[in-house]
Amino acid sequence: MIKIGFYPGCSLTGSSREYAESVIALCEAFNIELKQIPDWNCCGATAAHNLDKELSLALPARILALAEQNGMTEIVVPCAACYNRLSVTEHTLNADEQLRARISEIIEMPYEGTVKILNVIQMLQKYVVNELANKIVAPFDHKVACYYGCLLVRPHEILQFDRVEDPQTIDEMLKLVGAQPVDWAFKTECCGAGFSVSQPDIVGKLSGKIVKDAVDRGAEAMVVACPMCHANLDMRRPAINSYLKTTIDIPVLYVTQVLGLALGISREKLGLQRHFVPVKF
Amino acid sequence: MNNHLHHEERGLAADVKQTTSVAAEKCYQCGKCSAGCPVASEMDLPPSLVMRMLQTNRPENDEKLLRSKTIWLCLSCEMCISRCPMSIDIPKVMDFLRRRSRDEGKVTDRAKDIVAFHDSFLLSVEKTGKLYELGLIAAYKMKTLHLMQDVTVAPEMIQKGKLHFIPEMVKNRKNIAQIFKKTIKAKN
Amino acid sequence: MSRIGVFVCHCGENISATVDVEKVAQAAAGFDDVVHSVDYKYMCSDPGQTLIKQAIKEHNLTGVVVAACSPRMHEPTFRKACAEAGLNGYMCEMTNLREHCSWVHDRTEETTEKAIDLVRMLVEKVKNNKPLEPILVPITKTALVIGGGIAGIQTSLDIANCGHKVILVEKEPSIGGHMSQLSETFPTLDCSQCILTPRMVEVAQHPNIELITYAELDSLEGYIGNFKAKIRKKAKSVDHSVCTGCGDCWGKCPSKKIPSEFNAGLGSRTAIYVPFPQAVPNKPVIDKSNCNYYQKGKCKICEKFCKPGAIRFDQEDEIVEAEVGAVVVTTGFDVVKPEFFPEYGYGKYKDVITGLQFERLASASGPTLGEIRRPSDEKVPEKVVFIACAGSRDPAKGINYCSKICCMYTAKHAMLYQHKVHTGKSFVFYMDIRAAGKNYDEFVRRAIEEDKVNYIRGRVSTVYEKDGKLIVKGADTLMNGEPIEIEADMVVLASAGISNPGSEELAQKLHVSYDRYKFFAEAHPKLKPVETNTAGIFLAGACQAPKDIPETVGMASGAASKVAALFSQPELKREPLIAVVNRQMPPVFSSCVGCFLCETACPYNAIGREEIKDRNGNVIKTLARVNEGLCQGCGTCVAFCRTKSIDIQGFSNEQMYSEVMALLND
Amino acid sequence: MDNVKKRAAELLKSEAVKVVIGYTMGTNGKPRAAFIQNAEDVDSLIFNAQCVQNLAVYLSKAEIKQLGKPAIVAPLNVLRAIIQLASEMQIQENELIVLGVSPDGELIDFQNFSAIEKYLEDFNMEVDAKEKETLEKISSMSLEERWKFWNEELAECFKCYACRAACPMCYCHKCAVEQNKPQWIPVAAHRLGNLEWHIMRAMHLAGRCVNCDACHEACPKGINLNFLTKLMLNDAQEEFGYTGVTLKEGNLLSTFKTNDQENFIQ
Amino acid sequence: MNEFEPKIVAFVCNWCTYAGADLTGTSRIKYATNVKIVRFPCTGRIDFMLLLKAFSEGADGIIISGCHPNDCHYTSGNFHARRRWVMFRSLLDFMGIDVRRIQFSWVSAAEGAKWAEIVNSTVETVRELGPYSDYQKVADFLKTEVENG
Repeated sequence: MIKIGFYPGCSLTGSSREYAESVIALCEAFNIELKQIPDWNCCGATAAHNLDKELSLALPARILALAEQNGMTEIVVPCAACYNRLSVTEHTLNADEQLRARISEIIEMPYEGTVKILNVIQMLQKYVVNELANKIVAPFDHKVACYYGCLLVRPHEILQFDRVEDPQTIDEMLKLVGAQPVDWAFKTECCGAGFSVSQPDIVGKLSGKIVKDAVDRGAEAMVVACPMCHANLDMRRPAINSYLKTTIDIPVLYVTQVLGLALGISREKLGLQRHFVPVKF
Repeated sequence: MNNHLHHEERGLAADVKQTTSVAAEKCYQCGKCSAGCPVASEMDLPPSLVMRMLQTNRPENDEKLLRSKTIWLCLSCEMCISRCPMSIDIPKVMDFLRRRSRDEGKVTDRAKDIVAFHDSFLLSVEKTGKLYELGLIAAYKMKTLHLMQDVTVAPEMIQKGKLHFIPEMVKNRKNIAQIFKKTIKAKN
Repeated sequence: MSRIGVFVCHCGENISATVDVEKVAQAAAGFDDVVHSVDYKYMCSDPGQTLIKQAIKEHNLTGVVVAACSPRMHEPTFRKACAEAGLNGYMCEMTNLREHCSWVHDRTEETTEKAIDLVRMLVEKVKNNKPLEPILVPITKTALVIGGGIAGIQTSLDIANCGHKVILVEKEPSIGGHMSQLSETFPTLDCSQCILTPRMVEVAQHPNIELITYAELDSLEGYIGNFKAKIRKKAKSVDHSVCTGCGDCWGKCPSKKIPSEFNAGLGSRTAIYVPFPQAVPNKPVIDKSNCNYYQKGKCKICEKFCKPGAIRFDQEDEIVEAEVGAVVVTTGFDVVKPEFFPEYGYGKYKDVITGLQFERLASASGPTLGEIRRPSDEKVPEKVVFIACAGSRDPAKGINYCSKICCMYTAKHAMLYQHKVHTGKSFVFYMDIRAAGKNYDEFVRRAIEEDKVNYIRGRVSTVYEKDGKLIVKGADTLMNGEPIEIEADMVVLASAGISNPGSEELAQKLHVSYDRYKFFAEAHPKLKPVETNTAGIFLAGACQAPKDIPETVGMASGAASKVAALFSQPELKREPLIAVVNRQMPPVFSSCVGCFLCETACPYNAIGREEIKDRNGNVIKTLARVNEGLCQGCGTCVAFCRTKSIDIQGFSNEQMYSEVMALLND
Repeated sequence: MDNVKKRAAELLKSEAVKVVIGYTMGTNGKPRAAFIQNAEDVDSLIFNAQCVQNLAVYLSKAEIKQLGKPAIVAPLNVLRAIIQLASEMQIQENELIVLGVSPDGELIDFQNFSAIEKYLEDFNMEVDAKEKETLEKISSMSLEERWKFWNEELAECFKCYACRAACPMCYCHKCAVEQNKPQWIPVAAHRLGNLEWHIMRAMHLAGRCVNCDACHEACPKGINLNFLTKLMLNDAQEEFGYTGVTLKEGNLLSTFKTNDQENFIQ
Repeated sequence: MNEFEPKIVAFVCNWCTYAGADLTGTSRIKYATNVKIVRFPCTGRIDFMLLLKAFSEGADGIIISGCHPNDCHYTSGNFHARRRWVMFRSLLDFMGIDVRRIQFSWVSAAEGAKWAEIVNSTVETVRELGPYSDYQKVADFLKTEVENG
């Protein structure tokens, strides 16, 4: 049994609970125990770093400090936004001792910067990929458009995940379960991110271009690893359709759901019924 | 002896440099940022123009920047810096300008929805330690009076089990409150 | 005991107007060891010089101080005059009463006092001068030219035409370099091959030029006038003395799909090949890495069809040695590789090509015979986007500099395209247009005004392919950064010029310096553009920095004239103002302890090691030793040597010490 | 220490070396250098915290060289000096056997000089905190106070050159102070001669000093002349990122970076 | 003239500053007479001991000048010199020797006006500092020795 620290983040307990459900289901299948960071809080997301620098560091620092307090050396952070905020905080505070001291003082606990932060892809690469082939019962024989968004790959200097133009990690992983990734142009274009509620029109436009390109290239499903991207591409489909002046019904799956389906995990356990755009696989 | 050789730096660009270490003068206006920015067409000032205006070091341009919609439209997607030949951290500049704009009460009306959303978001985090999505939407609606927005989405979310009626709470809420008190609230 | 003569010049009134020259001469007469002191209207005039010569003889002078103008002006004049009177020229010093005194001060007592001080300083210095003889170095009058592009061709021809031998080494099977790949050349649009190939042939036929193709420099030792080069001739697997160049072999070679270097990957070649039809020499080599026989042990079809029997599968690399007196490096440049532009899809999309590839498309000898057809489907592109500064001026990717030639060739490309595809539309994304040169800006204006090329000021963010089109996302910064999307059929990148792979290694072999981008460094950015900091090694062309053909050819002729000047003398005469390591009687031999920290301090690698051995050949002591051919006389080693074992002639410790002491002890 | 003695005895017995340079107890109760040529005598070798003399100084002394190939007992200071001497071509690997000793007297085997260099990476050659405080204390004095301080400090010097004799890096056969064409430094021990001698000594050791304090230990007047070399060491680290001795060719002052500081140059 | 006139020695390289000072002359730009130039091939040649000698022999100020970085006639002599000066200045300062009296500068062959400025400003600085009698006193015995034969 492998034990890893787990930071679900707010979305995964609410609007994106199917992401959490599929991550957990997948980990169970591979004998990985996810241990939630006790009493974790919100990372502050875009709102905090738009409005206050120290707040935007303090909220993630509290999470990391709690992980340290609980003896965790490695945590998995499925939400790309949280992964990004946590990684940037770790990097910033490790580079500036004075600032780290100041933030420690704000959150009223020590923070050493010892926790390794993994996104869900990195976690899968590290613990799952090698055993994947043996466990496939239903190859996911579909054309997929792997969508990385911004937060998994940028800023590259800090995250050091995949390459910044035309990343391939998710594509490669899905090939292992029988999917055929399409070569498309919008892998790392922004979907509108935090504007889901405040600027739905912009989300419709940005996400619309992304969805359209995926469909144009013959993709049958879009695959994501970020709840914000998922919300914009799935939940905001009406805005997308109204921008594109057509109806597009390509489903949007989390990478963990695709892998789960290939392993034969039930649709309910993977939370597929929670999507706005129905998943018919 | 040669103090007179050094220009004293003043103005917004100097503040940007001091706070973020981003030197606006490095920009040579190639426009690659504006070319790649997903929201450039919605902006009143595309990112390369923001850098140029900082370079001019003129108070009226500083003022325009702080009152622009651009700074609130920036999604922090980091496309600009990932392709900038001079590695200029424009997102960091945008962060700085947003904070300065708010501190000086210069947020443009055209961005009030965006700021209202951020405020509602942080209010939720401050009160509960986590994001309470239903509460966020309610608070946002009250702030913006966009009462009818998403009336169709919310019920479906509830039906799909995506919205909770009772917020999840951090146990050590005092700790969270302290964090807010020492950071964002200390300044406002 | 020294016998010093002092000669104070009025320089007309230039000095005497503010300095009381008579008083200076009188004061000098009172200095220790000064036996003769006079002033005169014009010391540099014939009668002035005669005055000095006579005094040397009459007073048996052992040293002369001429108090006149800057030594940078007349030191050689007076040293020569002294030598003519039988006094070693290096026993003459000048003190600068004009530029450093009379011209910069008013006529006051202080000015004259200062003049007296200046004379005293040099009197004290000259007492410590030693007679020196110029250093004579023999010269091997053969030049080694490395690289057979237009720079190497021009240099070789110019040197050879001066009557000196040249060895021209080229690493490819043919000379010609990048220029042979070009279609037409700016700003005149004349055909590149038409002007180049006659020169290539001239090189091959010149009696003074030994052309060694398919070869590289293995090592270089020695110093100016006296280098020893080892040249590695790569195995051609073909005996060129037997081969007639008939072409039967490459016509039959079954490996036909090898990307052609000459066509920048747009065409293919065989494993036994000549790079292009006008190649010099026009005889093939076998590319072992792609040959069926070398790789799989079976084939030998070329051997079967070769009537003269020239194929030699057992040929091996051969090292030849050559003695040369000068080296000219003309290794040229390269362009950035595909992985440089992930955002532009170069390497991923077939129709995103480099400028060099476009040259091949536009060239009558190219894979499309000069028709502009895009690589993916050979269709004539209706919309072409040219992206300038593709890699240049991009510090984020490690290239800070401007590649200099791209603005011009991009204008040329767009123009050629418009000439060949009349219905086509072309767009150039640019940052600045750098067209400084004779008829250059006019050329760019012609592209814009007459050929209707659309110039857009802004850098492209990304290029992606969709439905057979290349979507180019840019912005027009002259329109407030307005976003622009162009659906293009082909995209041409004005790829940055970079140093050739292997140039760092070559620079180290040659002991010349290179800059942070691995371009070779010139000895002085303004005054010594074709010299390196190693005497006897010169540079020409784009191995120093990206440059166009006229500039390359000018530089090549410049380097050739430097070599010719060097070879024009029977022996190399060098100023003896160089460093020397002191020598003493055994058992001490020298105060040098052999720590060799001077070795790293020397900018010229001029300090070597000398082993002192006893009768049985055992090493007793290892000392530093200055190579007279390499030392340039900066004296950095002198200030560095803890034991003062190394000293510099003409500015020795004793000379400088005395000068400083004299200045203050009044 | 037993292992060291054992190894020393083996080396002498097998004639792999002719002499072992180490420490022994002096008659005054203080450790002194020992030059052991017989295996039976190795028992007199000692090592303790008082063994501060830098034995590397003997490696370049003609009298010791005459004895034949040496082995040397080498605590940290000696190891550093060996590497610095090697980088200055003063000793070669095959001319010497190094018996490394850890601070608690255990034998450390070194296959070659590179191994010593590697071992030294773990020990920063730094001016320690207390000494740094002293440097800062002096630096914070006024110009006049500093002048007075050093004039008084150096007034004691009578130019016995014990500092030079004890320094492993002062191996020159003819020191610049003994040059008389020109006479750079006045011979007599007066204020100017002392001042110039100590300035020159510090400059000549800049980037070469191994911070062993042998010069100070050797000074009969107890002059704090080692603080001049410590200042140089500290500057080298702060200004140029100097990290300590290395086998690499070149030295702090015989190399440069194009972006070295020059804020003092107009 | 009762005012103190400082004695200043300038150690300059042949290729840049010496030529620059020549240009000051050909441009007829005036400067103070206090400075006398000693010509070296390169700043890399300037021995730090010569600076000490200058002070002990009565110089009140010293100017050191050569080619700008990257312009050295010998490629890198000035870089070596610069590093040496960093260490030397620090050592002198630490020992209470007044480094304000040593003016370092880069003056190119084209900077005739700059040379005049450097000279004038150095003369003014040293004039304000007064005679360097502190150092000269240390060397007093030299004179006495000479006087006593």
